[in-house]
Amino acid sequence: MIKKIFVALAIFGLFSIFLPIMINFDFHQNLSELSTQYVKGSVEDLNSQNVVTSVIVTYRGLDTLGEVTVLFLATAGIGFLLKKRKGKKRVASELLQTSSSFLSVVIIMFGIFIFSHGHLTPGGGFQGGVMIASAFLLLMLSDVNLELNHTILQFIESLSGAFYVVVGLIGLVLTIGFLNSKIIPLGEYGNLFSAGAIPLIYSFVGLKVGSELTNILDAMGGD
Amino acid sequence: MISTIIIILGIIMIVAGIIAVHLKNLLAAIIVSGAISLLASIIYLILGSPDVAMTEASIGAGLTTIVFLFALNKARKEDKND
Amino acid sequence: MIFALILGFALLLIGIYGMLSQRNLIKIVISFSIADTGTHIIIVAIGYLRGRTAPILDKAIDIANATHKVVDPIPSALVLTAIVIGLAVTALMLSFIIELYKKKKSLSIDDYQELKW
Amino acid sequence: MPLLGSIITLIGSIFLFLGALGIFRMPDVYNRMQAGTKATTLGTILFLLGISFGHAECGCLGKIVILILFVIFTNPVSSNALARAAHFAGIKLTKRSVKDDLGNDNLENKGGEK
Amino acid sequence: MSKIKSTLIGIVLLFTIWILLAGNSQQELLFGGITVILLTLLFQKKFLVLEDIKLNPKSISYMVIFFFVFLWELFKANIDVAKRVISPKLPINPGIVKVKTKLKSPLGRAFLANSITLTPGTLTVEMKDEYFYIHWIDVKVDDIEGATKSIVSNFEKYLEVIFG
Amino acid sequence: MDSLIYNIAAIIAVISIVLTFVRMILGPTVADRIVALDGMTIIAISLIVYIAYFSNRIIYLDVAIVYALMSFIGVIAVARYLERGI
Repeated sequence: MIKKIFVALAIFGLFSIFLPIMINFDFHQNLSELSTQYVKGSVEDLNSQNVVTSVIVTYRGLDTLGEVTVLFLATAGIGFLLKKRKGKKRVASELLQTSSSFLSVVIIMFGIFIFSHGHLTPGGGFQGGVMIASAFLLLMLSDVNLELNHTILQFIESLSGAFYVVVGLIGLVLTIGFLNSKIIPLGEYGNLFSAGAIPLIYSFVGLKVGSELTNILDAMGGD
Repeated sequence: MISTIIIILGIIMIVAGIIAVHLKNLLAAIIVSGAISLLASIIYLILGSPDVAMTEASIGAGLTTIVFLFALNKARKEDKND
Repeated sequence: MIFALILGFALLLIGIYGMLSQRNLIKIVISFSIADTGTHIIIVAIGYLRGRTAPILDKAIDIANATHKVVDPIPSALVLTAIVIGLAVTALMLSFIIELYKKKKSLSIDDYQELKW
Repeated sequence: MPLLGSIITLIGSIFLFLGALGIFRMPDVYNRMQAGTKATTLGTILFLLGISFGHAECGCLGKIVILILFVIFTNPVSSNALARAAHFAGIKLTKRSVKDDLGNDNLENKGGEK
Repeated sequence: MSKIKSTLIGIVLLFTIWILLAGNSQQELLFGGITVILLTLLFQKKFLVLEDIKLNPKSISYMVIFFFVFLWELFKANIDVAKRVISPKLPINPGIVKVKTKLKSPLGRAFLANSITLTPGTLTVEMKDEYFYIHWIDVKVDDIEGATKSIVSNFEKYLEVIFG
Repeated sequence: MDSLIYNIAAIIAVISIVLTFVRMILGPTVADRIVALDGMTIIAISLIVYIAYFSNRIIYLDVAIVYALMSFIGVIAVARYLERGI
């Protein structure tokens, strides 16, 4: 009983804090100065159509490196906690087995499309990585005896992580700053091979996120 | 027009949230919370951030649901073994 | 967009209520993910500007005048990474729950009171 | 041309509505799935085609075609997997059913554990 | 030999999807070509289901005919569903029946099951050897032969030519 | 004229989402709820395409494709969980 009163009090307190924020909130009419700089710089400086991508990859690139590291640590923790065991499962239906074998390759190709076009369309490394992981998930769901090759997965993961850092360091060597995307010629606005190193960096992020999430799913789902 | 869509979807999401918190069946609660994420991605799209909409549709609706299912499955298997 | 702001706050409150009142561990994690979604909607709704469109500058919008046509890109960039980290955190919480379940065969939070003070 | 597209879209949305009504009204899982799968598939196809007819100038038919093919291929697969799972999980058919050959042949005990 | 054929068909299909997705500028074609070829080499085992497609003039013309037959059946199915859903008494008489098929190749069976699901009043529930278990919303005949004739035969004669 | 008809179509789609949602919260078994979720996501794809054309940004179509894909995989996962396959 006391617990319920306490919960109700807490919810009411939070509500009375939020209410004035909600009522008195005035929406901006214009972009803030920083955002204006980002939008302008993305067109004039980086040749990237998608401003969100240029914020994530270039202007806040160090943050993204941190995020990827956090993801890696979480994966390591999950793999450390959960050990694999064998169990009996029901075989998937024949229709699912047949259709998933071709569909999974199409999904992987779509993931590659998403992370290589991160500077032109919505999406990027994180979403493309999730697509690749979900293709492997579909294979896991349709085939009960599937064994993923962990050596190749860890190889891809560590290699793409290392290349990500190396691309950043090249900018440092050329003395234009860590993770600067101008180490490669900028190209023509709106083409696939444009925006400097942004597609390259996002592809590495995509491969790394994809292999890490596949590891998480394998550790949690595998038997 | 757009605000009509956002109001109706918002009401659905709030009702779904209350129900997901109160459902006794864990699997049903997971499915309803997956529906919240799917509708949230339409809201993000209306608010003009397709990147976030794509991330929410792929992670919030797809992978989070599946991770919950795997956890439930492990608990179910523990039950049966001993 | 005031409606989206209200929706976000409502989902946040529902999530916090669920976390405080439910006794089942998996229910608490579900409430956590609902509160997560609510927070993300609030942050994106703050960045919205009336009558503007997504910050992707292709042929559909006038590039010379772009700063008057697009919404704020910074909240989108923040939320995008937050969602990915949210998945990793949820998976980590669930794997702890599985380990706890192996020890005591119970999902209720009342059975785990060794460290209660 | 825009008028034709909008009318096709309207027909598609009516089929979507009928599918939703079928999901709402039918008595058991399998009948709901019947209504849901067929009506939503044709409804989505017509809706997408109508919208792309009405806005022919943007030249984005490719993605619409991909989306339609995707819906045609995946929708029956998911409803097949779901129907099979529902039957194996022991969900009964409605009382108005006349026969159940799959239940009689008793495949459940051969496939997985008990 | 069959491996080469299925890989080639896979490359053509994937490349068509890429062009539909990304458009046909020169850089997209270059990058897409490299991606598609790498993917098909990596996942060659997954394409083995495609080897059953027969490539002769007769089967290609049957593919086109099958496509239109399928669309017509889909349309009829929707009219059927609409009639059942709208009428206040819900005129249904459901049950799960067993039918027999002659098709052997996995892809042909998958196409047959999908077509059955999308045509009037039927839904594939399980496929086991040569029998399909089908949920029928309005059971008219009771024995296997009658059900086979009224559900499967319409598509089977096309699919037999296309996939063998 | 035609934009009015498009808007009516979108409103009908939203009403269909509400109907499937009612089935989702009523549904006596879990399978009913997941059938309702399946229908809801397919209707939502149409709604996303409508929003894409309404706000004149065809690049939103990528979101619709991702949405279709992930909802398919989610439904398959729940089905395999129900038949004890994962």
